[in-house]
Amino acid sequence: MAQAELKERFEGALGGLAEAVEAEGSLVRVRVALPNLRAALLALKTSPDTACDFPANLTAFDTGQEMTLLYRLASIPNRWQALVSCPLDREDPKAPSVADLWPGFNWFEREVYDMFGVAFEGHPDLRRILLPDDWEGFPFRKDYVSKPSGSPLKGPQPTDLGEQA
Amino acid sequence: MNPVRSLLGGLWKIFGGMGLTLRNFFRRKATIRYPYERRPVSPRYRGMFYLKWNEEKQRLNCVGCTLCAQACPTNVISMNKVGKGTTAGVDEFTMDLGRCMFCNLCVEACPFDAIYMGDQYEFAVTHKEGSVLRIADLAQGGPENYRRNLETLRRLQEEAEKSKAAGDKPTERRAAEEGA
Amino acid sequence: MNGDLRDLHQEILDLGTQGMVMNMGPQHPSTHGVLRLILTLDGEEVMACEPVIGYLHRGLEKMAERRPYRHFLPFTDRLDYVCSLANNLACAQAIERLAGIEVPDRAQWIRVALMELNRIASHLLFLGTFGTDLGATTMLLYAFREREEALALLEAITGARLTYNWIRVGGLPDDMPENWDKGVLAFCDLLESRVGEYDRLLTDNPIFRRRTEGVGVIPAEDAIAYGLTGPTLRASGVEYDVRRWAPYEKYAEIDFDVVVLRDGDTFARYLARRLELEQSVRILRQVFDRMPEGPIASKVGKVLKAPPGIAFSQVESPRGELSFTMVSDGSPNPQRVHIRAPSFANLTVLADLVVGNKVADVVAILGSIDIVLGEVDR
Amino acid sequence: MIEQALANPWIRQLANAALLLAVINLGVLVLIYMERKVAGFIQSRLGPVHVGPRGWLQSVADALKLILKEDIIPAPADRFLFVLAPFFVFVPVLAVFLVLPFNAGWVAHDFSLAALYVIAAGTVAIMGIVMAGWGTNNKYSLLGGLRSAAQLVSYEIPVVLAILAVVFYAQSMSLVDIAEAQRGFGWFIFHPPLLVAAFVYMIGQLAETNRTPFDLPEAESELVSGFHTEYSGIRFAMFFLAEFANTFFAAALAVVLFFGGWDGLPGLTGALWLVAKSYVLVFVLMWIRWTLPRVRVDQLLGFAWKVLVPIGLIVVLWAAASVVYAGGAKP
Repeated sequence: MAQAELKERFEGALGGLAEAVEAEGSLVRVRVALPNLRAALLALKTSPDTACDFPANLTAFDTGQEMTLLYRLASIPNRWQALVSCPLDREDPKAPSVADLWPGFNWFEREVYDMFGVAFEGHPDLRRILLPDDWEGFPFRKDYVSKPSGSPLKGPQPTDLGEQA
Repeated sequence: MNPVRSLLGGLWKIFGGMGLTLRNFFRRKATIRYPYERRPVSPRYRGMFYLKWNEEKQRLNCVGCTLCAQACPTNVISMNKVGKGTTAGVDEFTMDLGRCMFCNLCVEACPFDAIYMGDQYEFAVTHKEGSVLRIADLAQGGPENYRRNLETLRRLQEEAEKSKAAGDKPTERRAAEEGA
Repeated sequence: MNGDLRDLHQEILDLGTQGMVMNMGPQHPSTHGVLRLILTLDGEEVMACEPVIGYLHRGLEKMAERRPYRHFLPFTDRLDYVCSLANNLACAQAIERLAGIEVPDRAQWIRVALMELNRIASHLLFLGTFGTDLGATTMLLYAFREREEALALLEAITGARLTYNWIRVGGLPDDMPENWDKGVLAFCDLLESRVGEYDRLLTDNPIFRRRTEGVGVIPAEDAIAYGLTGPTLRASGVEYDVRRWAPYEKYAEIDFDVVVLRDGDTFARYLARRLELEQSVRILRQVFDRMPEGPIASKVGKVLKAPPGIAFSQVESPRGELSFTMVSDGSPNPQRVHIRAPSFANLTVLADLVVGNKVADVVAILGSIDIVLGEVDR
Repeated sequence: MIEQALANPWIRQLANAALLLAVINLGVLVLIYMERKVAGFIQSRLGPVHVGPRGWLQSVADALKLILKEDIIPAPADRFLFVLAPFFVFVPVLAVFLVLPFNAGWVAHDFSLAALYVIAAGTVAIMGIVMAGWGTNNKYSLLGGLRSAAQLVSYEIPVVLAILAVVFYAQSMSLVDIAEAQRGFGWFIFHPPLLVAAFVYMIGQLAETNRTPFDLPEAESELVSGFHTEYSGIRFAMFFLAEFANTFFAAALAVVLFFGGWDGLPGLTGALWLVAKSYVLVFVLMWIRWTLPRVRVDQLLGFAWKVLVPIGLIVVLWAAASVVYAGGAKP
């Protein structure tokens, strides 16, 4: 399918919900503002033009200035996928949960909460998933200061392990 | 389906499986009786490290360039460089195998053919300190070659000192002293 | 999926009836590592299940942020340690896409061979452990007998038996050893002669069939909504194989069938993996027919830097779609690496799937999802 | 002197019991070695090879190890039940051996209701298993104990029916009489109704001795070790001993009931024939164990009630009919 046509389909399905739509091969990069996030994802899932009903991935990244959510949705029969990015308010990261649309995103949202502290509103069970329940801070935020806990075992200890770069 | 037939069919399938296990009962066994028999390892096997000994030059190939240490993702390698230029070598080379992933990156990084991974794979130790290997453990051919390497390096250095004294280049001498 | 049953059990629990809470794991023979399932039981029947993960969390993604791109590759071995080459490949591919590095043809073909050989090793492990989960201990030994041969071949080319780390950014560190292709083809013949034994011992066994057929059924639409991938998804009738869907390396040029089954039950998930063995053999045979001569790695600068951007790779690991998402800010270290582990996504379905089944079925269903905790916890 | 002492029935019975205990324990050691070798050979392994030539001292080493190990009683366990349970499992197994005839006249105690006694005494072991499951205060054990109770109660019935068919043919409940009735290769297995009965009996005994495909009480992939999860040392050894002794008894009883007891070719003592035939049957049990997967608990009970019990009933009717109308048995 031609990229221009793919782009058109996505723009048509999203209406005015997206800030930017770019097609690149079979991948469509979509940027959405936070207020429209849930509506845009729902449109991508339900619109017959896009039919992106497969929850492929959800993650986030923090640059130090900006925190962004990254959703990847695929349409299996049509062989295209959408990479939806959505900038968050870094001071008070919040996003609407889509765990009810895709149960598969339930754990992914918990993971993003665990690592970045993004509060997914409407998530049925937002708890830490990988880290211990009493962990302090959200390690993947760039302002997180990791404290080397040191090994209780005796032996040579690399206190600066991982700080080489 | 007819219950009697399904029961008999099931029994027949079970007998098929039992025939298979009976055949394996008499087949040659796959066991290798490990401490007595060993499966040969491949020539590329990534086992215990060694520093290559150069019989001709009577020294270890390592010149202490730290490329392997830089290539190491987990900071396993540390070394002490002596000498400079053609006389460069190492008098200490430490590997903390407690952190080593045996990923082969140091071997690939080495431009001097100095560090290799051998076919030795039994290196369990009873103390954590035992997993830290010094140059005497790592030198190919054992501690003997480590001593000979030191002698060669000292000799090379003395020769360099002499030639330097003859040519008298103060900057180089300072560097050599620092290196020592 | 078990919706009515779940509601029923919830009603029972709401009445104030106490189920027996049983901790399955983190130390338990069949949780495949350190998974913990908090089961609420009514006799033998599961009323509720809550998986607890994270016991093996090592912060690999965080480690990646602190290291140059290439230094992260050996760490990826520790994700899905049953198929570490797929992790290597997914990581290298993400970096290649991020930095725009091309891979020579020969390296791509060898990568395909490595993938399939490792897939066979992984599926054989699955067949064995799944048999053990259901009490057929002998299957484990038979599968391992053949897996040993696959591992020997992998050792011959990579020098390691578990954590291979044999895929580099831009290619491979070394070419195939001499006669390796012959060894692989001989192994293909051996495996083909042995899969019939697995069928006789397990696939055709009526007890095995009754333990697995109709147990833990995932309908296709649920499988999609839960984001399942790999054989777990394909057993539910959805044709989604990254090798075909978004071909990488040389998979576009290879002729193979994507194994799709309709039932979506535990047996279908078992059978999908069992049938994929034969497809992998088919792919391996083609690889060596078409292996071109040429370099095995392209030149990559000593300090690898990528232009700012986001790139992700998609690899069909034996467990499903493995995807590394990398965000670069132009520095030598990645700014963020996220690993979409197929086991993690596949495990989300477990809690809802086991409700209403017996304790023994929990083991069967969990086994059929084929998780590796190293990958779930990362 | 010894003869005098043995004239006293109490002392004689005690001596018999001691002899049996020794024979059983030795036999179990052999069985454990055999199990491990058979498992190994079937699984393309060698099995034990280190202790003694070809590893045949391995089970002795294991027994010593278990005896020397610390006997751990978990803190929350019900001490009384926990400590008592292994005896409740072990003693009935010993008790049933009392009526097993090894040869003509080689029986510790023969009486006319031996077949009934075997069934009754064997069932007591369930008590021990349930005690272990409950007393350990461990949820895996509890589930294992419950499964075990359900399983043993269900499979007792087809076994009883199969034995009943044999009793029709032999017209006696004494095991000695049953074996005598098969003298000169008139083995009951050659009678069609009893062939089916033998099948039912073997499947039932497979379940009663907790061996795969019916090893649900200790299903290691689900319940870790079932009712003996928390047992260690000598107490674990007793469970183990009981299990293997039970297996051997199941096979020996099958030989007495269906395979002519000590009947065999002349030249060897009858007892040797009996033991040899028993070992062949034990091998078959092991062979089945290492081939088949485990059934699920509802399937297990369903199989007992929906398949084995009906077949057992048919067999009983069939056997009765052939005894009455065709004179299929000795008068």
